[in-house]
Amino acid sequence: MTDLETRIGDVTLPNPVMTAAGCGGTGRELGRFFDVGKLGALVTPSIMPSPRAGRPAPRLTETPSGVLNAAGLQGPGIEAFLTRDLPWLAEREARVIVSIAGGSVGEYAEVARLLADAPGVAAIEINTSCPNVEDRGSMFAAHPSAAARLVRAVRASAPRRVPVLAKLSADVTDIVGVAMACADAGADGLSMINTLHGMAIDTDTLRPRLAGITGELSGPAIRPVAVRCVYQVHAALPEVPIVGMGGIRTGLDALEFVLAGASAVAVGTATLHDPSACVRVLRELDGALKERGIDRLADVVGLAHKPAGSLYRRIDPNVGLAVADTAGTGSTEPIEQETTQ
Amino acid sequence: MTDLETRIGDVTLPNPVMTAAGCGGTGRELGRFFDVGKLGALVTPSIMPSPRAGRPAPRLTETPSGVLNAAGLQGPGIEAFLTRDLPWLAEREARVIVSIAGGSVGEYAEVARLLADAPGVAAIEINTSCPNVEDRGSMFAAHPSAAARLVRAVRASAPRRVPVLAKLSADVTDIVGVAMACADAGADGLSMINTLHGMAIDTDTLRPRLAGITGELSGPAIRPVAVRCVYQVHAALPEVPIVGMGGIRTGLDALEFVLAGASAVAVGTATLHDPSACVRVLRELDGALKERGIDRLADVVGLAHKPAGSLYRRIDPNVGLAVADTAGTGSTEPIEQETTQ
Amino acid sequence: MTDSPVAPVQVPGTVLTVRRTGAYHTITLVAPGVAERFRPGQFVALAVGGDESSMLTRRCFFVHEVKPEYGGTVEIVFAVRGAGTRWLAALRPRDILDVVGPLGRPFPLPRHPVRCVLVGEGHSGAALFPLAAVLRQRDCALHFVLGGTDSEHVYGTRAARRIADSTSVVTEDGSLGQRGRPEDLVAAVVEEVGAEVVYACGPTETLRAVTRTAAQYDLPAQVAVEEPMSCGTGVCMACALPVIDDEGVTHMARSCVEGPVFRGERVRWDDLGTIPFDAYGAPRSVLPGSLS
Amino acid sequence: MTDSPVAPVQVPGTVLTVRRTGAYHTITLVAPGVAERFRPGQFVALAVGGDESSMLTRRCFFVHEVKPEYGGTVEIVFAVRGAGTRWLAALRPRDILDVVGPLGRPFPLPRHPVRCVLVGEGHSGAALFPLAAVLRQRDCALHFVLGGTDSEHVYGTRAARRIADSTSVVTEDGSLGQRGRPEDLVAAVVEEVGAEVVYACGPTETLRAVTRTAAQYDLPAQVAVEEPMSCGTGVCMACALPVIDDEGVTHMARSCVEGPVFRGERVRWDDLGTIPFDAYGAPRSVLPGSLS
Ligand SMILES: Cc1cc2nc3c(=O)[nH]c(=O)nc-3n(C[C@H](O)[C@H](O)[C@H](O)COP(=O)(O)OP(=O)(O)OC[C@H]3O[C@@H](n4cnc5c(N)ncnc54)[C@H](O)[C@@H]3O)c2cc1C
Ligand SMILES: Cc1cc2nc3c(=O)[nH]c(=O)nc-3n(C[C@H](O)[C@H](O)[C@H](O)COP(=O)(O)OP(=O)(O)OC[C@H]3O[C@@H](n4cnc5c(N)ncnc54)[C@H](O)[C@@H]3O)c2cc1C
Ligand SMILES: Cc1cc2nc3c(=O)[nH]c(=O)nc-3n(C[C@H](O)[C@H](O)[C@H](O)COP(=O)(O)O)c2cc1C
Ligand SMILES: Cc1cc2nc3c(=O)[nH]c(=O)nc-3n(C[C@H](O)[C@H](O)[C@H](O)COP(=O)(O)O)c2cc1C
Ligand code: FES
Ligand code: FES
Repeated sequence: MTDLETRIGDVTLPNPVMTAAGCGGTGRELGRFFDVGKLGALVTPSIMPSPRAGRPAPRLTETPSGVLNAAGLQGPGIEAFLTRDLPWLAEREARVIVSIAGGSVGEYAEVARLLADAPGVAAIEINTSCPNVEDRGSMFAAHPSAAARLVRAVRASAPRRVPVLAKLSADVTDIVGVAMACADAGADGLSMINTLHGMAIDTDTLRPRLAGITGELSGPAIRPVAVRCVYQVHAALPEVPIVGMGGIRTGLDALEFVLAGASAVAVGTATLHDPSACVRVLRELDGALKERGIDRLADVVGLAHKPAGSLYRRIDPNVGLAVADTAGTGSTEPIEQETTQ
Repeated sequence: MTDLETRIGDVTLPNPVMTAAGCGGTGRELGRFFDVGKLGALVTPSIMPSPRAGRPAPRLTETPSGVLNAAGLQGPGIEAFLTRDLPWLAEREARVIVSIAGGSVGEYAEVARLLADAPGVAAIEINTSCPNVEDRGSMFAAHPSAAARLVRAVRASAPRRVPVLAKLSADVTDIVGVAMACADAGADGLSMINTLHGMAIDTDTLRPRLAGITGELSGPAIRPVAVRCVYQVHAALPEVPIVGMGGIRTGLDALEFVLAGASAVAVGTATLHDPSACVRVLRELDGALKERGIDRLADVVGLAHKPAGSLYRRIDPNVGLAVADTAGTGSTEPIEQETTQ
Repeated sequence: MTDSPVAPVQVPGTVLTVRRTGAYHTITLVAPGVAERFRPGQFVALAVGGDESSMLTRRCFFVHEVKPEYGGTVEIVFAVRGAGTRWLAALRPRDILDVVGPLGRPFPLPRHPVRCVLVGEGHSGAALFPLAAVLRQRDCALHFVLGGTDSEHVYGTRAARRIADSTSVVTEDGSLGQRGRPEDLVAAVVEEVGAEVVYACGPTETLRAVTRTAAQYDLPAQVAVEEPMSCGTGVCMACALPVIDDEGVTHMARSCVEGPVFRGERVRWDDLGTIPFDAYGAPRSVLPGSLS
Repeated sequence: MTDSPVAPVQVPGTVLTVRRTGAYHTITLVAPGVAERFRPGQFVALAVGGDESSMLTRRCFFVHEVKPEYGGTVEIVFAVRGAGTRWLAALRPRDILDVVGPLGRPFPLPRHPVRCVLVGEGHSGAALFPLAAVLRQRDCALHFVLGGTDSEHVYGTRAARRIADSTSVVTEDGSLGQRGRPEDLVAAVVEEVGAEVVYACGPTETLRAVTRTAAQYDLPAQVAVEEPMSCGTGVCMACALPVIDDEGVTHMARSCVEGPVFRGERVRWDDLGTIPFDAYGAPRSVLPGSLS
């Protein structure tokens, strides 16, 4: 038996596969296809203080190997969530990670406080990609200081035993900087990545495809960006657990994130395509580990950073090595210097 | 006849379709499939002061609807380019936009200076995504001030009649800020977007797929990000010509960029897949304009920003309008407020 | 979720036949488990493009017919519209594709025999036939109104004539039946047959008009909408439209789980493509004076 | 570009037949224009996955045979390896896919009749047959060495026996012919037949070993490499490998246009996957003392 257990802060999950926030519904929808108690965790759509009707239609459009959405966080608000959705999940013994959102630090803190006594909350995930109405609509995730302030407030409002994850956006110049700020501010883990900011225009109507004009890009299309972010942040903060996501469709995709440094993974857009995606990914990941003779998932978290064999193989004076190459590198950013990791 | 003419600074191009830098070879490779003189322009791979051997293999890997490359700007250097490649293109009466790169502001300026007297250079495109060795390898494009300094130096080294385009990276928190800095520094136009920084890990070898570890993502996968960037920058700087690129595969994709605000478009990764992509896109774009009763390409540049009909249709008190929605918006960034554009 | 009474299944579907019927394509799939769960008005959500497809959203289709053969077959009728339906139209027998279904809230059925008008436009007419079969079993009188742009785009006139008490056909160009739109005929048929309920399936404009006509005669209209969907299973929120609930409050209801069948008068047809200001959870107005 | 002597064409190819041959698949395509331009050692680059494919790079295959019928046919032999070749293997007659070819530098041919050893491993053996046909026309003596992991993975032993003066077969598990690797036999065959040139096609390790053997006998080795390619047309720089030019300078040569056929001793086999420090344009060392 492969040991799939994974830890996020003080919480141990039986396996690393989760739904991604906003892509697994309330649990009921997917519950028709599999037992949600079998998931590592069910991550809820981002819950806000009040009910929200979301954005007008059209809300979602397909792009190559991705989807672009502007659903606008339609949701019931924290009260209805606590009385209607959470008990249903608790009954099924699902581990629930509650994604929270708000328009100001105060709103996030309020939701976190209301979750304090709720039974069955395994962790809180802070969706830092919301615009801060107190800072001219600038996204919290865009600035290390704003993200840190948010994390600190939520951490203070949530009970100590509940781990707090900060979910980061890749739409920044330096995700490592934001990640460090969040970790310093007390985040017990990091989820990454959220969607990329995108847009599509309908060439028939000559208008934006989404009523929201711009929208949020997800799916396999963004996987390389997500893997890069997880790799970079794990290199900088090897001790901070990461929930990796962005375009995971198969067990091998999940393994890719684990090798990059993720302790757990979330499946988002793939669930729109295949309602059984989460359990399929879990099954395939388990199979892939077995096939590779890996007994414990935890052993390979971040493995792509440090395979001694390959590491030394790369240090070859003939290579005109990575290190040497960095100086004159072209359109690509400086490559990670493996030797220093 | 549809009027496809387009202007970039003082240069007029017969049509808006170009090769993207590094995806059209020296011209000879594609010249076996079509007459490169028929293109709006041929954009060269980024030319550096000295010859460059590039990165070790593997250099390129496929990702969903994209490719990830770390070829490392292999190229002959400016001298060989001037003596060997440029004359070949001049003979074919191709309009040539020379992409330039370097490790420092001085290197870029040097290449620009050497291009000053070369015949047949229609414009210079600055690849601002290179790491600046004088600033600890930070990419010029990452910071408005660094990008501006680079643009200013190249603008000063190039003859006034040669337009200078700044090619921007979308891997930044605020591309509009970088674009404004470049325009203020004298850029006659902006090319966007360059590749996104990404990575892929081989689940068989458990190692990064590319010798360069991280690489550069391009192709249809990134199109929504590219269209969003063009839309945002055109909204902020409507008078600055934009060469739009990122995942263009068909004439309708090209039209999408034009509607977003691009005066010209470049075809990159699609040429790897289809060597005739550029001329096919041109033909399809021409057909698409005709079909829509559009006589002049220039008339629809940026059209998605300002269709009076739709604009007014959106102003409906029942909508709980865009404007009202901005305040409480969720995982998505504040939406553009059309009424103010 | 006011959802399908039984849980859907997800199965690999095997193409049995692909045929052209007028402007449409008809595919019969062997999809064990769907047939016995299916109720009229429900739909299936198909994955398109194969394993390495760049198309990630499901394509949804009303079920035209189910049969118990081969463990259960499902038939859909569709128009080629974009890349997904183009791919479906090119399928050949023995090809395999992922099927999820049956999905959504079915047509509510009358307890007693009543006189029914069934209105369908274009390919959507196909969705009415499983309904008609069940209504027939319940001894309902059936009156079809089928329309489309032209004779090629009217589905099922022959089958309707076989099963129904009357069938009226209308095309926009007059190439088949009367010239006009289906809603133009509904009032006349309702009056003539003394209809007690109207069922409809088709584009929004048709459903809105049919709902209005039914309301004029104080009849319930049960309409199946075809709002753009992405997952079909209720997780993505793409398909929400403003619908009034039993307490009179407007909710943004997901048409894939709370629909596709709605009571026509509950749908805020004039507010589609908006978040009505009085909807539950609508953004607080920035101009309180003018909006509330 | 030391490129193909004639420009390639890009044409829609129509599948004529798909067959299994041992562990391999053989597809014959009608691809007008390729056949008459083709020279042995060249390859075709195929688009895979259809219109809405998520796979953007071309898949390259050596040409096994061309015929003038139907405006020109092209035959390839391939192993299923990943998603692209899986898609190819599932093609059926009349399917259409985009073909670019012929591409690359062909095998140089001897002016006079010489004694040739042709070494192939696995599917790559297929590339030797057009070469053999031309060499035969020039009255060369042909000696085949064909290898593979097992009997299923040796291509063309029967055809080789028909055309060649001798055919040696070798498998790693000994299930066909001798046990071992093709390079193990080359020295013996070279000696036995008094070979004057060696042609080879197969994985890198084989080509390196064959090159070494040929060098021991002072024979030229013409080898066709199968480096991972992405465009096949020379624009992407993915397929570069260190090759020594006429002046003795190492260049990163694109194997799709400057190859796939190289003189074996010009390829820096030990430095594949690196940029040799003395290559033209190699990065200036950060540790000048230790590296230069
Ligand atoms: C409940 C329901 C039942 C339907 N039944 C039928 C039917 O029986 N026969 C038939 O021909 N069509 C039916 N449709 C419409 C059908 O789903 C679309 O025509 C089809 O999805 C278009 O896919 P495409 O790839 O060809 O087009 P594209 O325009 O390329 O589709 C792109 C995306 O938009 C979505 N989309 C676009 N238009 C629609 C639409 N009208 N409805 C739903 N999704 C859309 C697609 O799912 C896909 O995600 C039904 C739709 C719904 C919601
Ligand atoms: C000049 C040349 C001739 C070839 N001739 C044959 C032949 O006759 N028969 C045969 O079976 N195979 C041949 N190959 C190998 C064949 O191209 C690969 O097996 C095929 O591209 C794999 O595609 P895939 O999608 O199945 O695998 P994947 O591994 O999914 O391919 C992913 C990507 O990697 C590239 N790639 C991976 N491995 C190779 C490789 N070895 N060579 C080239 N590209 C690769 C593919 O083009 C694609 O871009 C040849 C390769 C080259 C370069
Ligand atoms: C329809 C949809 C709704 C989403 N809603 C939320 C949300 O409520 N909160 C959040 O933090 N992320 C949300 N996301 C982002 C996902 O959780 C995830 O970070 C992103 O989609 C990348 O993963 P994927 O490519 O697997 O989808 C949403 C994504 C989609 C596609
Ligand atoms: C193989 C390859 C090489 C590239 N080389 C360069 C380059 O030399 N200079 C540059 O500015 N951009 C380079 N790019 C980026 C492209 O010019 C383009 O900005 C990007 O790929 C997005 O467009 P696309 O999706 O159409 O490819 C390269 C891209 C690829 C795929
Ligand atoms: S289509 Fe996804 S929720 Fe209805
Ligand atoms: S495969 Fe693209 S240059 Fe050779």
